[in-house]
Parts: sequence; C-alpha cells; structure tokens
Amino acid sequence: GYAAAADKPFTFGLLLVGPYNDHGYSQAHYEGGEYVERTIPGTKMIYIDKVNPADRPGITIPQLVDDMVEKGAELIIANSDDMKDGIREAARMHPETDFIHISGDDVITGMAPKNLANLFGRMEYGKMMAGFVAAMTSQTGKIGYLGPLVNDETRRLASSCYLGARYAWETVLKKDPADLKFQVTWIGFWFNIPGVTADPTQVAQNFFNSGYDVVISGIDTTEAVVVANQKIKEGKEAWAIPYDYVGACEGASAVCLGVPYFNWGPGYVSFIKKSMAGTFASEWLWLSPDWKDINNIDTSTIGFARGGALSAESGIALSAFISDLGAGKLNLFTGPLFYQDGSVYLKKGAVATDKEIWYMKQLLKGMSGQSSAK
Amino acid sequence: MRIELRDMHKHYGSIKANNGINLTVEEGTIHGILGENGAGKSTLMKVLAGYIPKTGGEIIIDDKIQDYHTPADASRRGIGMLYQEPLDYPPLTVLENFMIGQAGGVSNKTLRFREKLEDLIRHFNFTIDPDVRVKQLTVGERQQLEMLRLLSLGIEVLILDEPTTGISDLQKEALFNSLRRLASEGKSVILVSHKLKDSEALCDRVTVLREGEVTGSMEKPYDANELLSMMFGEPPLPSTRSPVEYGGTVLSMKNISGLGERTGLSRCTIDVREGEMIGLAGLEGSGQGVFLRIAAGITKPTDGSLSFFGEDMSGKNLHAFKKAGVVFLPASRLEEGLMPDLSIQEHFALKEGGSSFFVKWDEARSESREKTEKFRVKGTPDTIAEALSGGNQQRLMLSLLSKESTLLLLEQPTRGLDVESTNWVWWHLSKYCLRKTAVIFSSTDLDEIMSIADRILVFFDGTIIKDVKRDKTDTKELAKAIAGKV
Amino acid sequence: MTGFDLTILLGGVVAGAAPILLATLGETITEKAGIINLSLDGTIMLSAMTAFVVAFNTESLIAGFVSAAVVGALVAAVVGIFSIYLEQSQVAVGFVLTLMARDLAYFLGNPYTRVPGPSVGPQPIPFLKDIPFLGEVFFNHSLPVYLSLLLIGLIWWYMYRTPQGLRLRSVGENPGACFARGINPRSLQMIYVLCGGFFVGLAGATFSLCTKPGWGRPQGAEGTGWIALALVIFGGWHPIRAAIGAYLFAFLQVMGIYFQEWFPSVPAQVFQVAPFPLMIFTLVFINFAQKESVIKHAEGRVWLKVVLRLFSGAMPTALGKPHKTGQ
Amino acid sequence: MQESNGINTSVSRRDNAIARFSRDLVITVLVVVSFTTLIIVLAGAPPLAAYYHIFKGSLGSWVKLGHVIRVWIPLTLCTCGLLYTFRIGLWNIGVEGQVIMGAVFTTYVLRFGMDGRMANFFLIAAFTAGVAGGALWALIAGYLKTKGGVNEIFAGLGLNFVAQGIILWLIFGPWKRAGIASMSGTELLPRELWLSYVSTIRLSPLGLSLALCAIIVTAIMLRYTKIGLCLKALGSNPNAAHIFDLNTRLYMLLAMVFAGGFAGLAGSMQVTGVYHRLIPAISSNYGYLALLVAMLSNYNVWIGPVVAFFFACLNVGSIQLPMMLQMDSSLSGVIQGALVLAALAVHAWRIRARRIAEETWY
Ligand SMILES: Nc1ncnc2c1ncn2[C@@H]1O[C@H](COP(=O)(O)OP(=O)(O)OP(=O)(O)O)[C@@H](O)[C@H]1O
Ligand SMILES: Nc1ncnc2c1ncn2[C@@H]1O[C@H](COP(=O)(O)OP(=O)(O)OP(=O)(O)O)[C@@H](O)[C@H]1O
Ligand SMILES: [Mg+2]
Ligand SMILES: [Mg+2]
Repeated sequence: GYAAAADKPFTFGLLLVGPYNDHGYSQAHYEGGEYVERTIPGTKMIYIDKVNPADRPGITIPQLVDDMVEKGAELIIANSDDMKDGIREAARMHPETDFIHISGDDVITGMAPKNLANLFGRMEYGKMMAGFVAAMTSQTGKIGYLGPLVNDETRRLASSCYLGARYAWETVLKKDPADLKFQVTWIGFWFNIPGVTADPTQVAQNFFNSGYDVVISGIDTTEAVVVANQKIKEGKEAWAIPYDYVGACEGASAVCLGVPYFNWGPGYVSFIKKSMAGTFASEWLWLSPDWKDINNIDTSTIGFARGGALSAESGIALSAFISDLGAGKLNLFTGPLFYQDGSVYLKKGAVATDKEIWYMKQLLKGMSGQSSAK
Repeated sequence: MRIELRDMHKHYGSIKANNGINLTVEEGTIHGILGENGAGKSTLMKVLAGYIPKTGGEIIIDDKIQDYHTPADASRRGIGMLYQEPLDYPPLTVLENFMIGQAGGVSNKTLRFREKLEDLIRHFNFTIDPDVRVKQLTVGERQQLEMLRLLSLGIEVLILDEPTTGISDLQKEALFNSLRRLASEGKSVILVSHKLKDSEALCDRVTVLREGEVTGSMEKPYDANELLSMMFGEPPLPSTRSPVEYGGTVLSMKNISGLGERTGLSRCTIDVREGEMIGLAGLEGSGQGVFLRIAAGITKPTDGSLSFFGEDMSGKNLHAFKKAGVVFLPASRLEEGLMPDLSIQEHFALKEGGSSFFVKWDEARSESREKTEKFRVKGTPDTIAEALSGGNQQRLMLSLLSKESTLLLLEQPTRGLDVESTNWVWWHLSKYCLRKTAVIFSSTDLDEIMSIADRILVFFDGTIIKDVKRDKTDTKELAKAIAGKV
Repeated sequence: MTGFDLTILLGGVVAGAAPILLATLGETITEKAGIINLSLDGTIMLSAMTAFVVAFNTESLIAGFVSAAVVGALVAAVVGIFSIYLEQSQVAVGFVLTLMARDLAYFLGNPYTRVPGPSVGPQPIPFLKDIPFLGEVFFNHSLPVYLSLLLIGLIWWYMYRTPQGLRLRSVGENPGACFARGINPRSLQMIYVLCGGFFVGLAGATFSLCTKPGWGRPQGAEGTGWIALALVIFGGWHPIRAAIGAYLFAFLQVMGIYFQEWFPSVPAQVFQVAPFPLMIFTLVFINFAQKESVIKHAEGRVWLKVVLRLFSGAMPTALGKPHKTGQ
Repeated sequence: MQESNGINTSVSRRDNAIARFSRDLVITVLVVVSFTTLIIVLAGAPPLAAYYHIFKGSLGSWVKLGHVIRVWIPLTLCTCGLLYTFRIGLWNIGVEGQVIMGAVFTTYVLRFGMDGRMANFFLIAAFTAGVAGGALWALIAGYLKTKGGVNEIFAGLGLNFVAQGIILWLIFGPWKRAGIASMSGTELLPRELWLSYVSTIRLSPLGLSLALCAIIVTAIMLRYTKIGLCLKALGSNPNAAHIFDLNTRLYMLLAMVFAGGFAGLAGSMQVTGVYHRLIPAISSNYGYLALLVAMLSNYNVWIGPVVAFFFACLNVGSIQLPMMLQMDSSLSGVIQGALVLAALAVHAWRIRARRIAEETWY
C-alpha cells in the first residue's frame, strides 16, 4: 500500500459473508466499518454482503475484489473463514492492494503473500462468559450449543463455552459435575441453508423439547432466540444466548441472557492507519478484550452485553468471573484438560499457548457431540 | 318443436365447412343428414348444438330467430347432441356421468339422480349398471347413457352424429327402436350418417350435403342411386380385383394370446399365405387390434408361438419384424401413423432408412415430389402432415409403404374415407396382392369386407369364432357370428 | 439429543408438516382440475415474504395470512391465464414463475431480513389437549396447524361427496365434455387454480409467521414447493393419501436431527435429501402398479391387490391439457 | 406456429418471419422494462441508475467482460445440451444435477493429480470424466423415464437434490480438508490444474472455444443429421415411432446423454476454470437458468447463445446493485423471468390474433 493523497478519500472494501443487517456476525463487521469512517477522517467504505455461493451463485471472491479495486479500494477485508482461498488468490492478483482476512491463519502457516494480514478477536473469553451465565441460569443442567460447521475455530469456541459453564457449575455453584450436560449439535454452516444444512430452528426446538433450557448459539443467525421466545409463549422455561452482534438481544429481553460480541472497530482502525501510512505488513493479530472495560467501543475487541433475562445474582457472579479473568487470577485453559477421546490436551498445571488454543483438535472431554465431521 | 336453418355459414380459414345451408326439421320426425366425409355434417350439427360458433346465418326455432353460443343455451332451448366422438368421462361411474352438468350445489344428490336414471333405463329397457365405470361400457352403451342424460334434460330435438359406427347390429336395433319411440312421443330426431342403409331404415326424410352445401333432399321411399349421385356427384364404381393364386405360408400363429384393448386376444391359431386378402370382422375392440399389433411385433404375445416363412419370431424385437417385411398401418393416422409437425418431405427423409449419418435432403425432396404426385396427395413437400385432410393423410401413409413388404396389416384402412377415396385405396392395395404380398385388414363395415376380402376372420370377445372363405358364407351368417352366435 | 420422546416427535411432525401439507392440498385441488401449477416453490417464498412484511407493518397476523393467500392466488392466476386462456405450456410458465417469484421475494423482502417480527402463538385446545397421547400430538398447536388438519377432511368431502366436487373431478377428466354439458371448463379450472394458489399462499404465511417465524435469505422454506409437487403424485391425486405423504416427509426431516447422532459418520446434510430418492422410488412403483400385466398377476392375490390399490395413483386424464377454443 | 399451408414460398416466409420476430422483440422488451421499472420503484430505488450500474458492471471494462464470458460459457453449454432434450419433447429439468455430477467426476480425477505433475493429462482425463458424469446422471433420469415410467421432470428434480446430497457428503465427508468441514469446499487445486487464462481479462481461451464448438456441433446435429431428424419426429409424435421403425427409448436416452454430456462439461469448467475446487454450489444454478435461456430463444440454436450472453450480463452486472444502491441483486432473476413470461405472452397473443383473423375470413 501507499499513503493516500490528502484530497482523495482512502477507500476500503468489506466482503461480508451474510446480510449486512443480519443482527449477527456480518452486521458487527459492517458497523466496524462505519466506526472506521467515523473515527478516521477521509476514509470511505464500500461493501458487498451475502458473499457466499448459496446467495450469490457464480460469484467468486477474486471477481468481487477486481471490482472493488476498480472502484478504488486500497484495502480489502474479507470477513469469513471460507473466503480463505479466494482472498489469497485475489491478494496475489493485486499485490498493490492490502488485504485482511478475518479468522484466517495464512500468516501463521506462511501461505500468505506480503499484502495479506490476519485479524481475529479472542472470542473464547466471550464464550467463557456465555457458558458461565448459561450454567448459572440452567435449572436442568442441560445446555445446548448450536454449532455451525466443524473446524478449529468452532471447536475452540464451543470448548471455551464449556469451560466457562463447567467453572460456574462446579466452582461457583458447587454442583455435581455429573449433572452438567453440554451438547453440541452442528448444523453444517454459519447459517441455515435449506436442504443443505440441518435446520437450526428444528435443532433448537429439539433442544428445548428434550429438556435443555439454555441454548447457546454458535451460528451467525438468531434462531436460538426466536425459538426460545416461542417456547416461553408455550409456558416452558427457556433461555438463549445469541452470538456476534452487540444488538442481538434486542426485542428478546425475556429470554436473552446476554451476547458475546465482536467490536471490530479497533482492529480495523489499527490496520487501516498502517495502510494509509504505507506501513502495512503481513501480521497475525489476535486481539483481547480490554479488561478495564470489555464493553468499551474504542478499545475492546471482545465484549459481553448482558441480556434482560440475566438474574441479578448471576450478574454479580459474572462480574467477579470477568475481573478474575482480567486479573489473570483465572485461566480456564489450564491443565489437566483432556480431549473427547480421552487423549491429553493439557498436562496437569500446563497453560495453553496461543497456538494450542487456536488449533483445537477435538472437543473437550465432558462435552457431547461430534468432534469432527467423521 | 320445429327447427329451421337459414343460410348457415361456418368457415375455417379458407375452408368453407358450411356454405349457405338451408334446412328444415319438422316436429316429431326423424330427419337424416347424408354426405361424404368432410361434407360439413358434423360442423353444421355442432353449430346447431351451440358447440361451435357460426360464421353466419340464422337458426329459427318454432318461427322465432334464436341466437345462442353455448351447448348450455342450446339444451335450454331443447336441443341436445350426441357427438361423433363420445364426450364423457371413462374413469367416472355411469351415475356420475349422468349427474355431471345436471347436479349443482354442495348437498349430496346422488339418490335422487340414481332413481331418475334407473327409471329412464327401465323406460327404454336398456341394461346399464349405474355403478360401473364408463370405461367398462361398450360404445353402444355409452351412446345410450348419453341419450338418457340428454332426455333427462328435457331435450325436444335430439341430434346423433354417426351413432351407428362401431356398435353391433343388435345394439343398432335397440337404438333405432328407441329413436322411433322418441319420434312417436313428438320429439324430433336428426340422424347424421354416411350409411344409406341406416337412413333408409329409419328416416322419414333425408337431406344431402356436399362440400358444405345442400345438394338435395328426399322423402321416403328413397332412390339409392339418386341419393348416391347427390352425395358423390356420379355414383361410385364398385371395386373389382382379378383373383390371384396364393403362394407359401407367410405368417403362422399357434395359440397366441395377448393383452390389450378391452378383451385382449386368446389362443388364436391361423396361417396366412402369400397373396391372400384377409378381412377381420367384429365389433370394434373385439381383439382385431391386438391381433394386428401382435402380428406386427408391436405388442408382445403373452404365450403361443409366431413365425414368418417358418422362422420363429418369438422374443424378436420390432426391428426383426420390419426386416421380415411386415408393415402395419394403424386406424388413427395423426395419433399413431404420422408426425403431425413434420413436413411431407421430412416424412420421406425419416422413412429413408440407410446407415448414413447425415440426412440426404435433396433426395428426400425429389422422392416426396414424385410420390405426392403418384398418390395424389394434396400438398407440397413443405406441407405439415397435420395440415393435410384425413384422406390425404391416409394417402401419405400409403405412399410411405415400401414395395418389398411381405405382409400388410391395415387397421380400418378406409375409416372416415369417402367412397371414392375408399375405392382408390382398395385398387392400390390389390396391386400388392398381385405382388404376392399378404394383406390383412380390419373393418367395421361388413359389406366392405364381403366385397374385398377373400377370407374372413370374425372376432368375438378376443377369440376368432369364425374363419371362412368369402364365397362360403353370407352377410347374415357373419352378422350372427359378430354378435357371438355361431 | 439423547432424550428421544415419540410423543414430542410426532407433535413436532404434525406442527412441522402444516405448511407443506397446506401446499400439497392446494396443488392437489389444482391438478385434480387438470392444471399443473409448477410455480409452487416460488409462490411459497413470495407469499411467505408478503405475509411477514404485511404482518410486520400492520402488526396484524390476519392481514399477513390474507395478503399471503392473495399473493398465492395471484401467481396461480398467471399460471391459469397463460395455460387456460393463452394455451401455453403449463410446465414452462410454472417453471419460470418458480424462479421469478423466488427472486422477487428476495428482492422486495431484502430490507426485512432478520428483523424480529410477529409470530403466531400456540393455542392448545382446552380438554382435548389433555388426552394422554393424542392431546400432545394433535391438540397442542397453533391455529394454522389445526387449519391444515381440518382441510384434509374438508377437501376430501368436497371432492368426493358433493356435486361441485364431481364437477371439479370431471373438468380434470375431460374439459371438452364439460363444455358440451354447459359447464364452462375454463372458468371452472381457473377457479380451482386460484383456490389451489390460495392454499399455497397460506402455506407460505404459515412458514414465515408460524413454523419458521421471520424473513431472511435463506428463509428456510426453499425447496418445499418441489416436495409438495412430488407429494401430490405420491398421494395419487387424493387429498388424504397426499396428507399421509406430507406427514411421512415431515417425520423424515425431524428424524434427520436424531440420525445425526445415531449415525455420526454420516454428515448432517445428507439426511436433508433423504426424501427425494424415496419419492422417485414411489413414482416408479406407482407406474409399476398400473402395468396391465402386474394387475393381471395380482388377480386372486389379496395382499398384492391391497398394495397395488395403495399405489394406484389415478392421474386426471386431461392433466396439463386444457380445453382448446371450440372450433 | 406452423404455416397454415406450404404454398407460400420459403423466401417470403423468411423475411416476414424476421419482421415478426423483431416486432415481437420490441414489444417484449417494452413490457419487461416497464415491469422491472415498476418493481425497482416499488423497492424505492432509482430505476435508471439501476440499469446504468447493471450495464456498467457487466460491459464496463475488459475484466468485467471477461467475467461475463466466464458465466456465458457454462450457460451456453447447458443450453446447447437442453436443445436435444427439448427436441424430443423431454423437459430435462435435471440438468442442474447433471452439472453437479460433472463437477464431482472432474474433481474425482483431479484429486489424483494434486501434486501438479502431468497436469495436461489429468485435465483431459478430468474433462472426459466430467462429460461422462453428467451423461451418466442424465441416463439415470432417462431410464427412470423409459423403463420406470417416471415423468422426467420429477425424476430430474429428485436427482438434482440427490446430486446436491452427494456433493455435500463428499465435501463434508470423504473429501473434506484435514480436520475442517466447511462450505468453502475441498482442498484448492494446484495452479497447474487451473484452466490457463489470459490474466488481463481473466478469460480462458480453451473454455471459450469449447463453448463455440458446442454451438456449431449442436446446430449441425439438429439440422443435418438423422439423429436430429429422429429427435424432432419423436418429439412430434412418439406413438408413430413404430411406423418408421424408430426406437423411442433409444433416442430418449441418446438425447439425455447429449444434454447430460454438455452439462457435465459445464461442471468441469466450473471446477477447473472458475472455483479451482469443488464447492457445494458449484452448479451456480446455470442449469435452471439455461432452461429459461432455451425457452426465451424459442429453442433456436443461434438465438440461444445471444440470450445466454444477455443473461450472463444481468448476472454479473447485478452485483453492482447491492454495492452502489443497497438493492438486492436478485433483481436480475426477476428481469430474466419477466422476459420469458413476456415472450410467451406475446407469442400466445400472436397465435390468437391469427386465429381471430381466420374466423372472420369471408
Ligand atoms: N390443422 C390444419 N391446418 C390447416 N389446414 C387444415 C388443418 N386441418 C384440416 N385442414 C384443412 O381442411 C381440409 C380438409 O381436412 P379434413 O380432413 O377435416 O376434411 P375431410 O373432408 O374430412 O377430408 P377427408 O374426407 O379426406 O377425410 C384440408 O384442405 C386441410 O388442408
Ligand atoms: N377444426 C377444424 N379446422 C379446420 N377445418 C375443419 C375443422 N373442423 C372441420 N373442418 C373442415 O370442415 C369440413 C367439414 O368437416 P365435418 O367434420 O363437418 O365433415 P363431416 O361431414 O362431419 O365428415 P365426416 O363424415 O368425416 O364426419 C371439412 O373439410 C374439414 O376440413
Ligand atoms: Mg363428422
Ligand atoms: Mg375427415
């Protein structure tokens, strides 16, 4: 990249996997882009949403990148794991443009060209909080996790959820570990594609129908909350924890325990500043929450917005949990931890390295559900 | 009720199906409409019945000009029609067929109509079971049912379009008796037909149409020759063919049985020799169709053996039969015989077997030119088959036959043809017999079979109940056989 | 989910089948009258979108359902006009509309993607819902579900027990004969095309306001139209057998979730397509059951007869061949 | 459609046919434009801007033209294939699944060449496999039709969904990336196995020439060969087949094989030329779209590719709508559908007009 001339605005492009207004993952990115426009004067966002073969048959990532470059984009952000190959190919085609791939690992694996960087947030902390409040709230001790597709990231996040839940169940509530059931059901993609993925609505309904009273969503869309709402109308006890987007609890205060969300603004800003200054470099950035205030829009990449259904005492417990995490008093990725098949993940007392956390090879022992698409 | 038609016109594009027809039908009479194929009979009647719109002219009922456009209006004015091709619902039951068009609303009216129907059946002493499906009835019974339905609507004028095709003489008698009865009850009946005999037997008065115009009309007693000349211009010459001596056995069937039509075919055994002209008599659908199709290799027999020139054909496919020189012409031309959307030229290109990958268009064109010439087909190489008239379609099919054929199987080859075309067809086919080709044809017209065939097979309920030389029998005997009495 | 409870499962089936059942019944009516409305898949999407958007803006569920039904009827009207009055290929028109209506739905519904909106609440029927097993399965649902249940019997009664129903069947058998009997086949067919489309529209509304509340892309109704079309055949153009087919299908879909855990080696996605091979097999069998030789073979063998009757789908004779202008 | 009688000379028939065609075209376009404009206004967007962006987004630059042609190639291949089945009166709606299976078979072969050696050999083998795969899938539908008596529309539909299931099973199962199961598809192919393209316009000359060959071959097959004639004949009246000793089943299967073969080829193109891997939506709905193309071009082998090109422009250009106007890009689908409907309507209206003229002839 090169420094943008003062007169002409610095244009950056955003490739969103879902609808920009999906109240989930993509909207979080979209608003991150808007944040950049607000905070760095002279920047302009162009975006294209629903970038997935189901919604835009026949469209390829390089093709979209070509178009954005034509429109003057100097930095392009691809926000989904499954744009990996496309964005790499495009980066090779356009060496003078800078690229950020969200949730990718090309930089670690060394496959990334010089103009491609990776950015992600340490959502496992958010997920721990989600699991924590889930276990604090659950009456039946049965927690359902609505998983997307199986890969390192999703295994990592599901496991973090479980660790948070287990901590609340055993250490805070002092209940019998045997009574905690944590079930992961994968639908096959980040959102429902009829006839392709399992139907998240039906999966969630099945959770609630068979005694699970808290459903944590790992997917980008809001089925968990919608179904929970239906269930309380039927007079059942049901809670849900959506994902990704700070506003995901809107209109669902009766069932929503809170939402772990991404705040992409800070990450974007740091990269775009570099690109404008011409100091953009291929790096792997994995941003933590700002423990001083995890909901600070200017500093914290990961946040947890509390929902209307969160009880007061759970709320207090959550605050304590968060401050412990922040102070480093508590690290749930500490051994002994075992994989589902019983093999060792972390030896007794060992603390997981970033790589060990990033490449989570299986679900953890104590969780049920598929560890990998066999 | 008195019907008068003044200067009726019905045009189809350039074709004047009816061209200024005047006609009067008196109350309580049976009025015959005679005419060759395509004379305009059906068209005229369909207009009268409100089934098709007229192009011009007036319909006057009891001295009042009436203008109506649908069959409903017509029947409200007391006019009902039995169409040439039965318009009913084979999969539904007799009672349901009877009800459709009469019963409305959502309340269940089955009982009332059942009574009504059974009364009528008794009145005309027919034998129809209200609960069987119409597809199980014979053509005759279907006509009877249709007639009862019309009468129950309070019809004053009953139109029948060629009701005597494909029904047994017994059924024909039953029909005629009931028609006479209707006339005696003061209703008017209009009977459309090709067949002089029928009209003579029944009608008080006949009107003859030709090329859409009235060529004359006549009271009883009728002068057949004069009627014929009204119908065809000059009376047609009866067909003559020189006798041929037969050669070896072409086709031999042993205990052949097969499925199809209503009756199927069971345990049929015959030998056919070169140069023979065999006529298949019997009611439509008594097994002739199956017989022909099995012989042609289109339908596979369920058991029995079949051979050509001594070679066993069981298990052989259609292609093998073609190789053996078997040719089959079905009764329905556009449905089974020709490709409606293909031009005459394309038909010849299609017939031209050969192993070449590309089509030889120029050859096809020239061949179609000369053949249409030779067979007097009214059309150019580019005319599509659908646009040809029935007779011309028949001619086209004959022109597609190859000379080398050893066995011709013809299903009602003259159905729907006027006498001239008919004679021409037979004259043409007789040439095949001279070439030692065996010809087997079916027909519903006994007289035709008697005059053409030199050997006759009578079918009844899927079996051959009679197999005689023409000169060893007579019409009466055959008629009885057709009705099942041997 | 280890907790496998038949009652809950069947309850879920009855509820889940509601929209596809409505669509299937609607199409059964249309095809019984001799017209194929191939546009089902798109129609459902378009009406689902309409239902949600209208209900969202007017905050009236009724308005949502009504407008959806109207939209369904409108699309059907296009099919009807093209095939009955303009004498165009029904399959062609229907297919085009399938794609077009779906895209139209996505296009117009775009601003409403994933916005939380109104949805039909459950309406357990007092007393009835307390019947041990049946209560949970049949009487613990929302109104659209009850409607779908009700329509099965209603439509059967109308078709086979009323003179009007007789007309409906007759026009599907032979429109020409209807014309000769003073029934106007075209308007009659048009009526039932509209009527069928109306129910399909309701099916769409049931999706976006009840079964899968909300609008989005994908909405979750994609593909059901095709399944409904297959079920009509599966049901041999008989409302009750079509309904059985619909429930069988819903059952398989729900089971997919359990299968995922019972056969972990098979990816979840595969179970989603399980019903289609089944449909093909049924169609083959239906055809097989109508073969003359088979029927002859069945003579005397009672059980075989029963099986054959089960599969003997009597297709309306004039299906796809509307009445041509009288010439 | 057919001339009422063959008397008028072919010449005069041709030029008044052209006149009729152009008149129809104008009417159709007018109808569609007004309809689409209405829709866009309904969606609260500026129609002219929308059309402008679609145009600029499809033909605005060489690169974009390249993208258009890359869509046009598989679309044309499918359309050509469909002409065979339409000729014999089969509604091969299963073309979608045939594209998918073509892609699957292609990928299967290429997986043996992942190390990138003997690339050309593997590419040729892969294309052959692709054709075979599509043809095979079509044959199944064909057999269901000829032997099982299953209406080809439902057989085809069912098989489409089955193919979808198979491709998903492969991507999420046996062919998944190590440890990962994701919609993003199978492992990326090595560059050696990508169809070489002119980088300035991202266009593969091989693909282009394949499509052009397909058009010419089809044109010749249908007009000048026995097969073409027989297909037409059977399409006109299968019941008369035995009179001309035509094997209906054989020709039905043959037509299906042709259709499936071309569709499979399109599938190979998608894998080697576009996505460079197998993804669940590999067919990109080109099969269904091709059905519309065939209909709109009135099953004419020369008009077909033109329509296909126009449709490709719509598909590529419509991406601008969300970018520039926050409109959904499915507008392109609406326009395409409206076109076909309007064309059908105009066609029907013409027939009516002619009939009325004849009725009132004196
Ligand atoms: N579909 C059509 N298109 C154009 N012309 C047609 C069509 N159908 C019939 N005709 C014309 O109608 C005339 C006669 O056809 P039709 O078979 O109805 O008459 P017909 O008197 O029964 O002939 P035949 O006595 O030989 O059976 C022919 O000149 C034919 O060209
Ligand atoms: N639908 C039609 N289109 C074109 N021409 C027609 C049509 N119906 C009838 N005709 C023409 O009208 C003329 C009279 O036909 P019509 O059916 O009345 O003859 P017909 O006397 O009933 O002959 P048949 O004894 O074969 O029934 C025929 O030449 C035929 O070509
Ligand atoms: Mg007649
Ligand atoms: Mg005739």
